[in-house]
Amino acid sequence: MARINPPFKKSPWIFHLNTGGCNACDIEILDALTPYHDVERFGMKLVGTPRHADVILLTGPITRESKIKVIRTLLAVPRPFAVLAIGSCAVGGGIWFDSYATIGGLPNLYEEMRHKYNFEPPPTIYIPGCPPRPEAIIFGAAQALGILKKKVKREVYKED
Amino acid sequence: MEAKFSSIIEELENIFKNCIIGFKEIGGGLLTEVKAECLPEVASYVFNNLRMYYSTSSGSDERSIDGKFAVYHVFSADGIGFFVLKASVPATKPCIPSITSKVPGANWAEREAMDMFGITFINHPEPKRLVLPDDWPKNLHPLRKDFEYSYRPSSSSEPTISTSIDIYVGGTEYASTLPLGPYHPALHEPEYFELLIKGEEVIDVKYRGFHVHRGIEKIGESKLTYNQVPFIAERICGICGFAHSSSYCIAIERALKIDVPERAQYIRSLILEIERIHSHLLWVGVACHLLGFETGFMQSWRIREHVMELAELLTGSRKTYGINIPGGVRRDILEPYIDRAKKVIKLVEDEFKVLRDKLLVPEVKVRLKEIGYLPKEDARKLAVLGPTMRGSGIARDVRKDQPYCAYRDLDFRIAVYDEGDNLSRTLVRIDEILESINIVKQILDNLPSGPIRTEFEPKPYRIGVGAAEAPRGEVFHLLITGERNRLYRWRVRAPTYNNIPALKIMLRGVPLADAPITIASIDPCFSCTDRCILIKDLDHNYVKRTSLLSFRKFIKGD
Amino acid sequence: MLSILYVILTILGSIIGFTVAPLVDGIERKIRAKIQNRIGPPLIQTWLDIAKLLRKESLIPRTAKALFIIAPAIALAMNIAALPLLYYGAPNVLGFYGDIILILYLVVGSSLILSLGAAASGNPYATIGFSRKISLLIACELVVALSIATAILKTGSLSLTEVILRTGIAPSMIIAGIALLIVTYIESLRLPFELTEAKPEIMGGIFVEYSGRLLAFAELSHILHRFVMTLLSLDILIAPLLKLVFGVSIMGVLMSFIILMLISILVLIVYGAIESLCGRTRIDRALIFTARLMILPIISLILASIGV
Amino acid sequence: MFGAILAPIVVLLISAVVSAIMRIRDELAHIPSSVLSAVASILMILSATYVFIHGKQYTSILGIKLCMDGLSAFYALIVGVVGLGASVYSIGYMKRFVGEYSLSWFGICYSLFLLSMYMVPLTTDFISFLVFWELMTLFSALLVAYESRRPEAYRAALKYFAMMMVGAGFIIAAFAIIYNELHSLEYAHITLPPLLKHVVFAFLAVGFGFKAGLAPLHSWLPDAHPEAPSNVSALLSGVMIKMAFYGLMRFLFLLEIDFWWGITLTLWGAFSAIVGTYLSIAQDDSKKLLAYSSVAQVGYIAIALGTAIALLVSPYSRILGSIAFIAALVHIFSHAVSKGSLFLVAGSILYRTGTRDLNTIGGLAKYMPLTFAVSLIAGLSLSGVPPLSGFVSKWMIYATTLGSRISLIALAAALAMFASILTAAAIAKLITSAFLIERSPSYGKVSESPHSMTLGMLALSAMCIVIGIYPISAILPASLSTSVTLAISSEIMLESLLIHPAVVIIKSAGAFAQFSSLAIVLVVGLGALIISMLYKSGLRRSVDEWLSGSIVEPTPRYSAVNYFSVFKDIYGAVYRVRRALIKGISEPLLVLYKKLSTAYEFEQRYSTLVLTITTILLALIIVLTIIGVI
Repeated sequence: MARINPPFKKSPWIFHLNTGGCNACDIEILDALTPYHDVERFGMKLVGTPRHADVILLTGPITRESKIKVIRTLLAVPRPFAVLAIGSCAVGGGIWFDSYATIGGLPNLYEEMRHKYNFEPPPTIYIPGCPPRPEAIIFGAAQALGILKKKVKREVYKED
Repeated sequence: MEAKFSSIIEELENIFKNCIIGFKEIGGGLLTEVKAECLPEVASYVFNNLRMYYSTSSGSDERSIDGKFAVYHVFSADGIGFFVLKASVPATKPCIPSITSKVPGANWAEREAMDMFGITFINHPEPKRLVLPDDWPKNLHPLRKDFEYSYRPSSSSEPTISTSIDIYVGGTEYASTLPLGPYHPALHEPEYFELLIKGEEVIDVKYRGFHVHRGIEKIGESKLTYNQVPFIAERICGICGFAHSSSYCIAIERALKIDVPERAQYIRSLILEIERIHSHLLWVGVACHLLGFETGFMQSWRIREHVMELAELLTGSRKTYGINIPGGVRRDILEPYIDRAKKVIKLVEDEFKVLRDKLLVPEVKVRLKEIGYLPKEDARKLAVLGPTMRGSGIARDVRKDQPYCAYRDLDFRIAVYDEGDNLSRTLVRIDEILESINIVKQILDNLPSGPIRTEFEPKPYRIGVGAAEAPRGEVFHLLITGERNRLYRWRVRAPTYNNIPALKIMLRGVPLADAPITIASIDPCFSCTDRCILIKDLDHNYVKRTSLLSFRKFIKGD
Repeated sequence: MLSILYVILTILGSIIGFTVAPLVDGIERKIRAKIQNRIGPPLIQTWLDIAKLLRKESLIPRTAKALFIIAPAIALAMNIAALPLLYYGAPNVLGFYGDIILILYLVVGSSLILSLGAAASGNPYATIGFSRKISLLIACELVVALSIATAILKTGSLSLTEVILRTGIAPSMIIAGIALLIVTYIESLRLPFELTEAKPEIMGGIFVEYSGRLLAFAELSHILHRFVMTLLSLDILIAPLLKLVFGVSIMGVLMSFIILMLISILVLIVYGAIESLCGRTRIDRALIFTARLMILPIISLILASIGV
Repeated sequence: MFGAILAPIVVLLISAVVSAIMRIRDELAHIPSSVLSAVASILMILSATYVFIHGKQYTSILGIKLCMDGLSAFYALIVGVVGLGASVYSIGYMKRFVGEYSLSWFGICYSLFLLSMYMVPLTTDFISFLVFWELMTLFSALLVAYESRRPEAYRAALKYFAMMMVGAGFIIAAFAIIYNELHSLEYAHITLPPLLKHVVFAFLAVGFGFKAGLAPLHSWLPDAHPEAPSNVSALLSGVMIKMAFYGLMRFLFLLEIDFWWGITLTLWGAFSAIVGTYLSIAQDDSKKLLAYSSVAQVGYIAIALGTAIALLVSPYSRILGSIAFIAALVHIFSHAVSKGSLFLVAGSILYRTGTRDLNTIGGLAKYMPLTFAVSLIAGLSLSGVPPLSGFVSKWMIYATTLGSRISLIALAAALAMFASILTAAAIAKLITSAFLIERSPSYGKVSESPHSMTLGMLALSAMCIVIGIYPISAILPASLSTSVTLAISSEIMLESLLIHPAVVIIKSAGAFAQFSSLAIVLVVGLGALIISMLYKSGLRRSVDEWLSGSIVEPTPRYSAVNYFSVFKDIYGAVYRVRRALIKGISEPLLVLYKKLSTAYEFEQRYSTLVLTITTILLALIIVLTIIGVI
């Protein structure tokens, strides 16, 4: 999934996109910025508008109310960019994956955007956890940027 | 319980002889059933004459019990217990008089009941949709028992935003609107504020929230058992989740009259206080960030990291601890950890005191002082909670007023400031951090020994109320137990729910630059506010299967 | 011989200014990180950022006008044009009678164009940033104009080089230089005065709609603007002293070149450190501060007019 | 070659007559007058050129002796340039009034207004000067009151006229004093006793100050300029108010100039510059904003002229002084073209959207790209951004004022620099709110203004670029006229400048060549390079506006009234003082004025007639009173 050699390898600017999460992931993201984990080491910087962003950190299930706004935000990012889906909710909808008030996780959103907006999903890294620890987030980000060399081969699930 | 309420019962019986149907003791308070048409007068009397603090309201679909829709209005009789007013109307014509004109704080709660149950409130000043998306079909009410919670209706219209606070005052000529949110750096959650500005001054604000409405409340009402609910309650909010699971547990323990072992009570208090410390430190950091003071943000989060370490030490996880269940806690604190915890808390105290002195320099105070003013009377009318309330000079705290867990035995004071501006709310939080550190120390020193949980026998149709003082204010849970180990009705009210309407008072006349910090000064936690989890019916798990399949397809497709 | 050296130094200074200004920004970020108990980004991070932005696509909002696209490039060009007109420890061969005014107009013009370009995006946040930036610019410009008037009144020349070569150590010039240094700090929109971007309030203000290459130009122009303003105020404050100490021989010129460059980098670093200890102020308070600052150049003007 | 001078007069008279005849087809009446005025403007430029090449020319008409020397030629040039732009513009613009107001009446007034402006500098005696001066006032007042059914326009004209009468009174008084000593009506040098000399200066300064709209005497200007049709506003602001400086330049140098006159004028100019720009940034009406900006710009001219006087007193700073004089003239030229085109821009906006209120328009850049380009060029030129004409003139003003080493003048220069950035702010407000900010309801049907209007604007704004890039094109005529003007004041200067005009020209022009080439190469070259890089890369994509994810359009958008609000609060001493003055002084007067104006509001049909008769009566009364007193 994450075959990226992006121009922003050395200076990924991140935009934090909460699509309806419970704050736990969001706070762990902020935590990653602070002295203990300090992701600015890698040139990462939290920016205020998706126009400046290279990496979108997406947390929470996509709720019905915020769906259209999330779509607008994803369309507002200059290419190339990557998405990090953080937390179980963003990965697959979490415990609210089939609630009336959500549309599930990021894959469901991508599917809808593909159909309605002809949107080709950017490279996406999924970081599960409830919430994932800051270390996990940094690990995922590093993988997305290709800073970390992968030692495991990529395998794709096939339905026989 | 009824003994404590005896004078109130007597007074009400004298005045509202014809209105009151009956009194009933419930877990944590007293339920007074009144005739629907008398509701506003009784509520007004309770609120204005008896000076009870309004807590929340809740609708309920009781058609399967007695064929009626009911509304519960909860007031807090400080030091005694909760006072619940109940009125029910036949399902054929669900119309109940609104109490919003008498108790302004009830505005949102009534509108929510309107959305979720389809109950019409007569004479409501703003009968608009609050919780559900605007494209949601008009006649569909998710919390009714006949609503299939995984049903996703197609849009009835193009998505637009209807804003829920939109009373513009005068002087709006050539004023300009400025959207703040849903994805604004000042907010870490999707919420929409629409500021009306003139030059650099905010003259009014509109609000559209409930972007984080994931639909929570039905899980306990349908399929999750009593013991499973605390875990989802904890995911209402990632910051003050433990207060939610605790107050749920308290409510159910009160409803079913369970005696919780003392050690469990102490452990709960301990974790609640640790949660408060980390949440307030988080707030201090965010406030610094909003004031552009990055160093303050970094330093307070650096200190907070010790607290996270402490939480991990005591519960096994950094947040969403998962140790609460009705009847006690799941995980004991081992003796060797207590010494380490003492060391960490000492470190936090020392470092925080240094930070506090560096933070409260004149330049920061100037940015906070006399900004975002909330008068005491308005605070009571809108029933704001937590530091927002205490910053406006109202000395209330659930830990003192409706003691729960181990707070009856602990020695602490309530931080109150009278000015009602951003500075006083900041000072309240700073004082509370130190007070909580003090409480943590007391608990670590006097942790009683003994068992940590007790078994219980569930009984249906008992009502219980539980409240816990979360970092942002009183978290309130109302529940009605049901059959098959499940809840019949579960109502969750987070403090931010009551605090947001106060923003329209606080934001008026504030410079634009101070709008974010003023919004932040109530420490809004929208995920709590927007909660309403509706969890899937386990009998119909086909949705789950398709959903998983699509996920697999997605992975395969890549 | 000497004049060749002058030419070389001016060109060298301009090039150093262009390359070092973003590097100094990197040093500032590193220092800020140290104050916050962090490791911080690598020193060349700002260049890395700009390099990345140059390779990304630029999004043009539908509400934007052509000015939105042209403005950052023009602003950058104006700042670059100002670089070779500054004094780098040696008499500037490109200098002429009236170059101070040209420098000022280039620097102000670049800010003006950049904020007009931002307003051309049509975005309301950018408009507020624009309004704030122009307000601050006006307020600062009053102090700058009075300080420069002092310098010119003192020496009677409008050529930067001549101003520096003709003055010895005069109290009026020192006060004017200090006023310029302070106002440089404000005008370079550093933290208590970082009001035009103000992420938590107006989401990056004038930069809110810029992305990719356009953002790179805007950022670079912003960083160069800081450098030009700082060096200009140091030219007024320090350069006369350097000239007095080292003279205009080959060694002296080289020495003053090196010292001037080092001091300007040092000043920028100190600015960065101050920045990390401050929170953001409000636009009204910033303007009040600037209004109070006016006392300094007025004193200097009075001193200069009585010949001190 | 008197034909060169007379030709424009003849053409304009024909134009007036033709317009009067065209009353029979009123809807087309503006075309012959506009075309003929344009022809006359070209002839003016030609005659001015002729004079620059061949020197002073004399002629006479109806017994009035006329002379076109360097200074008059310079003014003829300005009248010609701005008149050409405005006349071409009129062809399209006047269609606005078809069927509403008489176009033939406009044609008559317009032609005669141009004629009177052309004539004022040509006169050689005080009486004919006064006659044409009053005619200029009269016709401009009639043009201001052109939309006579609108009470605002009518009142503005009345106010303008009343104030001009007071100003004329001062001028006449000064002339009377001069005549008393000189016993001749021809312009000639004169030595007056010191006290009387200062009195004459004060009378002239105040009298012409009214016309120029220098700060405390400006209050007619922001009313009259916006109310006039926009092509007339361009002439009013571009040319007419500068006629006051013609008067000062002509008559002050007849006397023995004094150092303190210069200082007074400079400080007055700085005051006017500050007040004008301050009030300008507070306006929400596009033409009012420009009108206040004119108050500021005449301040600049006063600064330059004052500096020239202060420097010319001393024989050591003659050269710098004459450069200051040139600066004043160049700024007159530069401001004429840039403000002229800005008023035409405002007219175009008015033509298409029907409003001058900046709060309600917006986003026009997409629909009116050429108008936007003109406004950008002229606006940046007015703010003095290199390489445009405003920079040239402002540079010269700073160079001479700061270089004078007189601390009061240096202070004025610093204030002028500040005013210059305030001007930039005002222009930025105009451009941003009219052209850049989106607004709903958006003017979807707005299109570019008609060709003739666009042509007129483009011609004028092209002059901004031409002067900016080839400053010599303005400096050469200015220095030629300076040499002549100063020669009138002092015999020594005449000789030296006539023999060595190159000294002045090369000294300033050479430096210009250096920096303008540098700036042009760097700015245009680098900018073009970078833009071309952008175009090639193709890394661009059109997207929706980012409103922090919100899906609703913010309506209303940031309106013009909100701009610089905090600045206006904190640096607002000017506003506060003004408010206090209005409360204390103006309001009682206003009550009187209102009573007067209601008294005049009887039959609208007779308004112009009443105006004319009142004018003549008032003028007569004032002249008689003053002469009788002296």
